[in-house]
Amino acid sequence: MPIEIKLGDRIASVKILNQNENLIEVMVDDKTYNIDLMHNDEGTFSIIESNRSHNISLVPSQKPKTYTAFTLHNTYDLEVIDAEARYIRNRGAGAIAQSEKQITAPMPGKIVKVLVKEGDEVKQGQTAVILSAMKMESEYKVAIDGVVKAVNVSDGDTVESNQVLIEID
Amino acid sequence: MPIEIKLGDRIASVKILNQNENLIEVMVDDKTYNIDLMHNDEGTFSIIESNRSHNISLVPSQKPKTYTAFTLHNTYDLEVIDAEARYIRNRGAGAIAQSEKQITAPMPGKIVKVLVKEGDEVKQGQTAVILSAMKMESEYKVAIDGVVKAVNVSDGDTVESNQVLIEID
Amino acid sequence: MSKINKILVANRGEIAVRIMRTCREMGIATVAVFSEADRTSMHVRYADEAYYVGPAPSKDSYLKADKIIEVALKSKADAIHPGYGFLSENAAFARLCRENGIVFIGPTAEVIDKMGDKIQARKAMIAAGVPVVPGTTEAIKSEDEAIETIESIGLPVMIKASAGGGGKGMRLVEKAANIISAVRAARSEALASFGDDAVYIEKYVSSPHHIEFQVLGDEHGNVVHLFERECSIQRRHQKMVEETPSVLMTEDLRYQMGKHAVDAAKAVNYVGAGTIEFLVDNDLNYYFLEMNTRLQVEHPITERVTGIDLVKKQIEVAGGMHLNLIQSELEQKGHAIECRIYAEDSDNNFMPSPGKIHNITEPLGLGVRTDGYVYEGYEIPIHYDPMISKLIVWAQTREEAIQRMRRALYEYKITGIRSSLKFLNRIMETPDFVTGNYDTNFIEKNRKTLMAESVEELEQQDMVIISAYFDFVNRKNKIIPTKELNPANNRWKKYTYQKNFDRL
Amino acid sequence: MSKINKILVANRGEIAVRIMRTCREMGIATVAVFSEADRTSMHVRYADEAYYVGPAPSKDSYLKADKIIEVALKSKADAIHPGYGFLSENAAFARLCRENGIVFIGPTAEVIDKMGDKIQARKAMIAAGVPVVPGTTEAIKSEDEAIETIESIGLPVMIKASAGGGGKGMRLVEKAANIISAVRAARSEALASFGDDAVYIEKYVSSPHHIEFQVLGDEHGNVVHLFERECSIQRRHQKMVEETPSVLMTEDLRYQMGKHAVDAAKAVNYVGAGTIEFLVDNDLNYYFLEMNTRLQVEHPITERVTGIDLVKKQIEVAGGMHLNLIQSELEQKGHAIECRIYAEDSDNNFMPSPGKIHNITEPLGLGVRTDGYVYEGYEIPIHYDPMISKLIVWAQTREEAIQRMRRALYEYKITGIRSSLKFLNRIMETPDFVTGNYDTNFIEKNRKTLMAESVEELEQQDMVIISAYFDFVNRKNKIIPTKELNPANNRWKKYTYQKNFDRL
Repeated sequence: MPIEIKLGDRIASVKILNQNENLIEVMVDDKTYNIDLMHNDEGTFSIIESNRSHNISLVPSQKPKTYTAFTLHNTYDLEVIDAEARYIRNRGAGAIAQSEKQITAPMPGKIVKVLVKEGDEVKQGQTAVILSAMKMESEYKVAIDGVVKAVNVSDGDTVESNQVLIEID
Repeated sequence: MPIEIKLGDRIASVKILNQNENLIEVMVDDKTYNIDLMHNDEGTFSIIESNRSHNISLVPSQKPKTYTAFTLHNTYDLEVIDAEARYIRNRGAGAIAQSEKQITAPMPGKIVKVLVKEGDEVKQGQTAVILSAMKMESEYKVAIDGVVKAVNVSDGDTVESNQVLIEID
Repeated sequence: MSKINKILVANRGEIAVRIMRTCREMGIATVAVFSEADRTSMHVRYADEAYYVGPAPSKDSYLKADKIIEVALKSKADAIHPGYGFLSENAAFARLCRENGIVFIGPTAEVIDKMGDKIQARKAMIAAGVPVVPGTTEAIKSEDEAIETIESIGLPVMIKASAGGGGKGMRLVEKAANIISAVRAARSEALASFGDDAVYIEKYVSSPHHIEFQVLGDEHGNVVHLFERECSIQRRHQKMVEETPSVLMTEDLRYQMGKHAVDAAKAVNYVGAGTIEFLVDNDLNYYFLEMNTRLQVEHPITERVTGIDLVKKQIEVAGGMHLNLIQSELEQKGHAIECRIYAEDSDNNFMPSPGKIHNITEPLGLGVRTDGYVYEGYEIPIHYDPMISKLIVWAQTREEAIQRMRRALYEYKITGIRSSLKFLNRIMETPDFVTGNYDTNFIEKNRKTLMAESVEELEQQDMVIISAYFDFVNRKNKIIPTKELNPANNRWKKYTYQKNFDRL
Repeated sequence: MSKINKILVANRGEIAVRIMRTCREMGIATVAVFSEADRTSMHVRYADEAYYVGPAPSKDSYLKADKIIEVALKSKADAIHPGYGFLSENAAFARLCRENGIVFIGPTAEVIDKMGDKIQARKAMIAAGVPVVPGTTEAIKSEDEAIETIESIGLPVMIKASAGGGGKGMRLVEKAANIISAVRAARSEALASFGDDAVYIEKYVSSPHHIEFQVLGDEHGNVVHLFERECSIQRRHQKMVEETPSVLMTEDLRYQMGKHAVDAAKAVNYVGAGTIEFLVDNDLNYYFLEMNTRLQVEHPITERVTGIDLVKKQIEVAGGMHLNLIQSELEQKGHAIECRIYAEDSDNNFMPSPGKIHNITEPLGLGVRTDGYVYEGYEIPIHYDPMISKLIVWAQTREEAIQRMRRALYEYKITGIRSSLKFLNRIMETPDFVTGNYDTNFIEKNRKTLMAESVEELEQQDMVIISAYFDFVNRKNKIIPTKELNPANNRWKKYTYQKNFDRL
């Protein structure tokens, strides 16, 4: 069963060809690697490939099957696309613009001010909410023209990462 | 339900009197404490008692319900005696000398040499096995006069902590 | 002289822990205070005693002067160390300490007041003979006075609102022809913003260096300086990297600036640790900017080259002891650099990145010091400063120090949140930094290389993808995590190395 | 002169990582070798490349000279750094490197051979004018010669088997009347143990100080010393604590011993880093003991007071560079102490304590250096040395250094295994150590206080008991561990602080 993994814009197919415990022959797209892979359940990976030592740390995100990967110089967002995910993906192909209809918090923080209310007509670029985290305030703007369908937060609320704050219709 | 906890020679009875989340009124034997207790699942405890800050780290042992506790200056071996353990304890009261009939490895290591074999008559103080760990060899002696009932290891074996090496009858 | 046996540290984060370290070395008991967000913070666990002082927002906890005094009295603390930020430059708090018979580890309330007021501080410096940025000390009365003043100090100048702040009511004037229109524009903007049209004029120093001098004073009139710190690597006035010695400095300039720093401190009978900040232009003209009447974030680089524990000195002089330092015997040995690690995403407009620390590996070894407070599993609160740690290296030369910093940044791993580690490494590799040819415009000037996308080989990406694959498969099959490093999947058969792939 | 671009580190543990740190700073690529037990060791993960060399026992992996040479050739390493232990003082290996065109970072095979042979080394030192323990350089031929020799060097003396080792065939003679019987007894024991009854005689130095000098030499005939290290705190010849400067040292003595150390190194045309070990008695007589032709475990204290990276110097001189150090410009600044952290149970006869590291918190902050290699979840192998880390502190004075070491030991937490941390802290509190009044008998002399049972208040015990209670209850109710600090049990209702216990 090959599994697809999305890293940025790239979707790569991974397939195990052969394995003896930690010594693994694996194909990523059409490239084959012989690797020695050790890892622990906290997401620390040590891979030796052609005698090169790679260190990778994976942190699962709140969304299932997604990870943030930390390498020496980079941070990647990854998503595992298994059969189930593929099914959901295909079914939801028409709803790509969903993200434009929502304002979500990119980080945990505190709502300084909500500037719109349910039923308001809003224009693209209009500031809808101000969020504060670590002594820094950021303004969040509406991505499309429309009407405010729901305001899920109030001034002073503490919000989590990825929480939907405002919905536009 | 009070639970008894054995620390060295001491057996203390613990009972929760009152609790609001991390603020707890607890009785240890006949002393009552009002504490603020936070901990994580790796056994790190932070307790504030009468505004004194205590740090304790607990590591579960291989034997169930037993711990090693690390405080600033000390290391303690602890055992939780709940209803089940109490039952086993009471039932097994006659078999206290069990430990004298076995030679167990106090640490992981490698068997350098087994000096007795099944059926041998052995005398108290006689060396039965030599174990090596970290460049140091230690001799393990028989605690009672008797006959070797079982030899569970051979030269060169790697052994775990608490593994029974030799049994005497 | 008052013997200090117990100190309340009215702060949190790395600086609270750093202060408690020195207390512990001196055999002084420590009292922590904490807000609701900080119950499990390192400073609470490090201290001998800990007291809750209020809800998470600073104004309800760490800024509650009366509550903190109450804790100090109850815990019988002899003294309070305010750290930096929070109440450290709050004259009313210093006064409250004195009224309650508690030693405030810092200068007197009067000195804090005086140095906190820009106009007063400027006047005190002029009186002490310390160079200040040329300009008016009062608001200008007329447009003619503006022209006259500008003629005497020379262009370019900055016109600033007296009541100002945040860039409002400010105008840069580079040509004489624009003076009148700039004054008018500044005035009308000042009026609109602050309801007060008073403006004053200052010489504009373009692309200055931000160089500061550490001073120490005692109650007995002794003041020394502990040399400079070069703090020009800033992003939006937020310092990111500091070093000492400054590449810009000559023996002469250091002597002069150091003398002026000592004069400045002496002019106000300064007691404790303080910092005199200067602007230095490319012709090595320097001007007093302001005085910070507290410990600075970047004090460790001074500690490293001088060998002096600044917190220990603060505590000693606060207790009335003599400074016991002689200027001529002090020296800077080698080179020290500090990098500040912020919880922020440098790839995404430096967005703050609070969250939970998943894994942390601190750099160790020769010449490396880390002052931090976060630990694995710690959730960085959203209420406070994003600085989570400071990485300080020392080496015999600047070149070696940069190499060591790169090595330390390589070893420093923080996962679970985004941090400035990568950005700091880029700074260490930027030619302008390596040659020491930089000023406060460094980050703007080098934005392109600093913010460039990382190029990582396809192979490295593939290894990340393979890791995700195994983690996913593994999580499907297991429940209880452990920290043991496992082969990819325990169910697979066990062979020894030799029987399989030939490794050579 | 050969440019070194890639180094194979033929070692494991802290020293392998320590060497790779310097390589990284110098821009030199690193190659790790590992045994089956070390696949997930830090040195494998730290290196750029990693090669498997054999099963866990050292003789099958880290001591396999031919295998390691094979890896060096395959990976195109220019040089091999042997660290300490393993192949570091193996002349055959140094020769093998040379034959294969690989730079061995250390002295020549000839020098290793010469200094490794006690009799040869002793002769070389006598020729160079370096004081050695008075005695015979050859086996004595008769009992009369024994009496004659002992009369000339004075009592007490030690009679030692030429073929000896492990204390066999050794006799201490304190009275003239016992000479004959001691010689006979030593001879017969030597014959029984080694099949050779040859014995020689050496002056017995009672309760000596073990003081060593660091030397550095290059191919161009330059040799300097980097002052002394006091290494008298030993348990069964295992060093536990080292410091520099030595309290015993006077300016004169340091000058003399330093000069002799340099003479010793020059006598054998020494290239690289080496250590001359001396015995020093209470009257400050000193005698050459042996030379270690490699980096010492305790080298960091020298690095800290001199500011010199010894591994960097080793690599530079191995590549043929000039040393570029001038004796008169070298200085010891401040005071440094090293504590060795062993995985051993000091409460239980120092039994080795391998196992899995559960949690580790390293001390940080001003003046603290840690050189370790274990991490959380790491399983310490049973096959190698029990040393898991070295803690090095520096301060301006010895008193401050001891205070800092106590603070650092307070912060250092290693759980899962037993370690020597507590025992080291006891040493730091022992009056004989604090005053600096100690020799190699220190641990024996202070055994009672060092090994005393800890007295901890009942209240502290109760907190441990309460912790165990909650952990037990919690484990019964939960499955998935996290690192987040939780209230005692998540099921309990949530109130805010203020509504409950009054905290003040």
